[in-house]
Amino acid sequence: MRLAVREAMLGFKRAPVLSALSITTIAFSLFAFGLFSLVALNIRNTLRAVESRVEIRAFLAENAEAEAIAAAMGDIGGFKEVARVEYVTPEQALERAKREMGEFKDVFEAGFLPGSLDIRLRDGFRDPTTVKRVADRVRTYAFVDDVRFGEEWVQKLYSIRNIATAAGIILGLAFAAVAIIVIGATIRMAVMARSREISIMRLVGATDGFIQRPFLIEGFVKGVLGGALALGLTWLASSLISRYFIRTEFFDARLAFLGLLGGAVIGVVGSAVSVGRQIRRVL
Amino acid sequence: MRLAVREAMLGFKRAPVLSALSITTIAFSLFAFGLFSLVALNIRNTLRAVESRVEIRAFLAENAEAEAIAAAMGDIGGFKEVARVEYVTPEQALERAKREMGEFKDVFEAGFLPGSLDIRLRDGFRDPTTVKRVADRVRTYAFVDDVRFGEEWVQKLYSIRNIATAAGIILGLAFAAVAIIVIGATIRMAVMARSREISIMRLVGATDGFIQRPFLIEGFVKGVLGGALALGLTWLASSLISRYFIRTEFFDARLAFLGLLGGAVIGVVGSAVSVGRQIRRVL
Amino acid sequence: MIRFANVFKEYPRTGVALNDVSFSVNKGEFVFLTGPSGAGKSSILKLIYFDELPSRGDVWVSGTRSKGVTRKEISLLRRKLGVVFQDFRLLEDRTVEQNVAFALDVIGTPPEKIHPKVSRLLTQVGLSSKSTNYPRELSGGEQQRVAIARALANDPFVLVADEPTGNLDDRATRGVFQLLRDINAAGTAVVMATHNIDLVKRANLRVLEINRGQVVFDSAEEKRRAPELTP
Amino acid sequence: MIRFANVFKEYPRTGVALNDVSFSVNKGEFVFLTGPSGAGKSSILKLIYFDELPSRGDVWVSGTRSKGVTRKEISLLRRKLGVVFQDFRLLEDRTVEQNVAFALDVIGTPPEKIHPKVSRLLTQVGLSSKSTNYPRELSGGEQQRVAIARALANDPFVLVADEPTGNLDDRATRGVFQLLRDINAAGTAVVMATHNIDLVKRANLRVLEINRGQVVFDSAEEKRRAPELTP
Ligand SMILES: Nc1ncnc2c1ncn2[C@@H]1O[C@H](COP(=O)(O)OP(=O)(O)OP(=O)(O)O)[C@@H](O)[C@H]1O
Ligand SMILES: Nc1ncnc2c1ncn2[C@@H]1O[C@H](COP(=O)(O)OP(=O)(O)OP(=O)(O)O)[C@@H](O)[C@H]1O
Ligand SMILES: [Mg+2]
Ligand SMILES: [Mg+2]
Repeated sequence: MRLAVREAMLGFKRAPVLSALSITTIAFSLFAFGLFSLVALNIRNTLRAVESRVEIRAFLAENAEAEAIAAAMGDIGGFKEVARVEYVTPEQALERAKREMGEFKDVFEAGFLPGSLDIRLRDGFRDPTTVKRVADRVRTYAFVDDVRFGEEWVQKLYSIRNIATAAGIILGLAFAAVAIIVIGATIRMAVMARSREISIMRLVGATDGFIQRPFLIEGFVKGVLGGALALGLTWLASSLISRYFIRTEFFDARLAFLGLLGGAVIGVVGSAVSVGRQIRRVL
Repeated sequence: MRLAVREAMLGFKRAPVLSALSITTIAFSLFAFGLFSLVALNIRNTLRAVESRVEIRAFLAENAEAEAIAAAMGDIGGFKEVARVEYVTPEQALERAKREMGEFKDVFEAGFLPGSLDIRLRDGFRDPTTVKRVADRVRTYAFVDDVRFGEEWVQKLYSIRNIATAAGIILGLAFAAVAIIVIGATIRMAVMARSREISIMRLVGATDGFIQRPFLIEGFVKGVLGGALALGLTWLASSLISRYFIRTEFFDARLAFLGLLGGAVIGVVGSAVSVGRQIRRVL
Repeated sequence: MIRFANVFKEYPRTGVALNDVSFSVNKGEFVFLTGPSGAGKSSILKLIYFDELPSRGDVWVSGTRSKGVTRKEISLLRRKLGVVFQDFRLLEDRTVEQNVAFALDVIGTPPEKIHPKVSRLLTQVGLSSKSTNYPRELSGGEQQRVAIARALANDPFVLVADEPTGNLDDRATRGVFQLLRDINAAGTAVVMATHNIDLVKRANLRVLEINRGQVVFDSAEEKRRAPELTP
Repeated sequence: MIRFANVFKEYPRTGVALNDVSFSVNKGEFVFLTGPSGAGKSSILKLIYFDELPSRGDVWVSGTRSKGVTRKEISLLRRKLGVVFQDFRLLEDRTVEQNVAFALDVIGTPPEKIHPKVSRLLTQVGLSSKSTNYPRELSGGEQQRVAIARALANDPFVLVADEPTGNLDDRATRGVFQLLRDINAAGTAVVMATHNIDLVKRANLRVLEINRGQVVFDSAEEKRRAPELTP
């Protein structure tokens, strides 16, 4: 083992450029992967945040009676899909309109806006079909003039999320495949560069396992280093984006460790496959 | 020359993995570079589009006289910074407000909005200081109630553009440096793998130029292939983004050719530097 | 110990190299392999250390049979053999010392035993002064002696040597030959391919003469067989 | 033609290899270099083809002087030399034919002239049947003959051969030696390092004996100098 480690380190020393390149390519592959995962993670978080704001707004007729409204609020609040119902008076509505329409606030003197019931849904009940079902039930109250819930908007939200998820899985797998190919090729090159040495080792009686060990250790070390580098790059990219564009979230420690472990596994597996195949060619 | 080309092709055949890896790394470097250029290009285009909408809106007092307005429009239209002045009547203003405030359009029955003069500036006069100067001049007319031009917004726009440009240049140079290093390393590896051959060539009387030629050709071919691959990848990425996110613009033929040429130059120069250094080590 | 039974060896692109070869070598024997260039001497040696396997026929070395042998068995057999290659096969990026130590490392010799053993071996072949040099810094004959030291490192029970004196002057040749005789006297069988007819004549040991892939003379059988022509 | 004037060669890690060597070789001469392993024979040959440059003193070969020589001049000189290396130095990934053709390609021989010339050379060294094989498919002696064919390819005016018969049997040795004599007869000077004392004795040609980096005997001077001890 001691010898194998020494051999592995010799491998680095003898081919510093090759080793650096391996580590860099592993890092770049995992970086691409990590960056995408991060994008996916943040899109999902953003979507969840946006989604949590999905609400149904029922505009009330001008002559709606306070008691009827209160009774309806009780009813609706009892639906299993509904998290919260809030009554917005016409005055509050105007206030809000002024606030939301910014630029025009001081030229917005007169005007009338109807009151409304703003209904917020529970987690897990925000998909387009459920939203529509609740909206339809709310519409049945006599004093409700109109119900709005941005059908198209909710639909669009969901389709973006689906596309993002699909793209994430496809691109993720593609990048993983590229990473494995690059690692395999890199290690095959290292094995080829040392094929003379391997054949001599075989000739003086070394077993396959003995010959493979340094390569596996080298692969492991490269994988871990590549993983760490990738993590660093991803973190850098993520914090740059956070700083200049939008706030993003980074992987937690568990995910980061998983990335490192992934690098190591890819390094070792890639080496094992390559070195095994190559060694068998030296009889 | 014929021999050199044959040698170069032999180089590919003898080390297909190494060659593929070189091409891939060149491609990836240039891809990263290309993608960033594309992002920069598109940010700049978007900014230009957004910027071209920078306008000053002067709200008119309710009792403003039509003649005074017409005279002022003549005046303002004569400013060298101004491209176009447009009169928006109170009715048009209401129409526009309804259109822009979407959701509330049918509950927006009454209300009053003042008329305005919408002033559009010429290209090259949209920087924050000029906008402010024009706004101040417009404010001097007696019938102008208020002037709005989104000072903060214009400022923000410019600072985003500056950050994007700076990031573009820095990241661009960084990527170019990485590309050159990777290419140099790849070719150095190829030279190392053939060092025995090189020393034998020297010993049977080959000159340095003769020995270098196949490597330069190989570098050139790899550079061009890498460039083409990078272009393809960039195009793919760009059209995917166009399809699922926002419409983006791609490089024109001239820029694409420049990318290919860039790859070739990098390949040849990287090879030349590497091979020259390496050959001198074989006496 | 070593037994070839009707061994044929055909290479994919050059055709028949060995044509029905049979002989055996007993424990502690010393055998010269002679014959012209391209006769098949190196091929026979490669079959002994299982670098090649016979196309037909069987090779037994120390109880290991060529038919159905596994990679693992080949490795274990080689640990008991010492091989001096015609082209030395030294590791270019290791010193003389490391090249010899390497053979000991591979078979799992305890680290503290390696250094003294390597020193002794290098002294034996007269190279202790070059122990920290790299192969490219040695003359041809010096490289050959490193190869011999490495072959002796694991106290082999058979030493297989392909032209071990090809790059040596007369005095060095006699030195190396004496070394091989000493090892042989200590019980190690030696199979040595050589072109040095003088050496063979003077030594009066068993000679196996190969020509066109056949054993045309075996001094142990004391009779010369007529060389059959290959088809 | 070739002149060594008080040449010293010191290697960075092994010390003095040549110690004040002076001699010259005339046009069309045949010279044997003899001496024990590590004496400095290969070093002298390397200085002739400018693979090494002297630490002190001067080497002239065909008008090219070692002092201040450029890389370009070395290349041009080597085109006029033929070299057989002690370790062959064949290109592993080219056939026998391609290995020889390579030497002609390098010096810009017109393609149509290459093939016939290569065929003739391979016939000369008795290897025409192996022209499409790779070096690893050849026996040691066969590889050596490929190296000789390559050295002769460019009709050199000096042939430098380091142990060109080290892996050959007696008959092949005589064949190769006859080849060298024929070439020599046609006007090419030959400098050949060898351990084959029999060959040297029988040939009755000029002998330069090297020991510990010094010329201890030059048959052209018909006198034996006392070997000085290296400090
Ligand atoms: N790996 C190989 N592939 C194909 N042919 C081979 C291989 N090894 C040897 N040969 C062929 O087999 C024949 C015998 O070769 P071998 O090396 O056994 O000869 P040898 O007796 O050792 O000759 P020498 O004295 O020149 O070393 C030769 O003609 C050679 O071309
Ligand atoms: N490249 C080198 N670097 C360092 N030392 C060297 C180098 N080449 C040769 N030597 C040393 O110089 C001395 C002379 O070596 P050289 O190769 O000239 O001997 P030789 O006479 O050819 O011996 P042989 O007959 O064994 O080939 C040797 O002791 C060797 O160790
Ligand atoms: Mg042989
Ligand atoms: Mg020598």
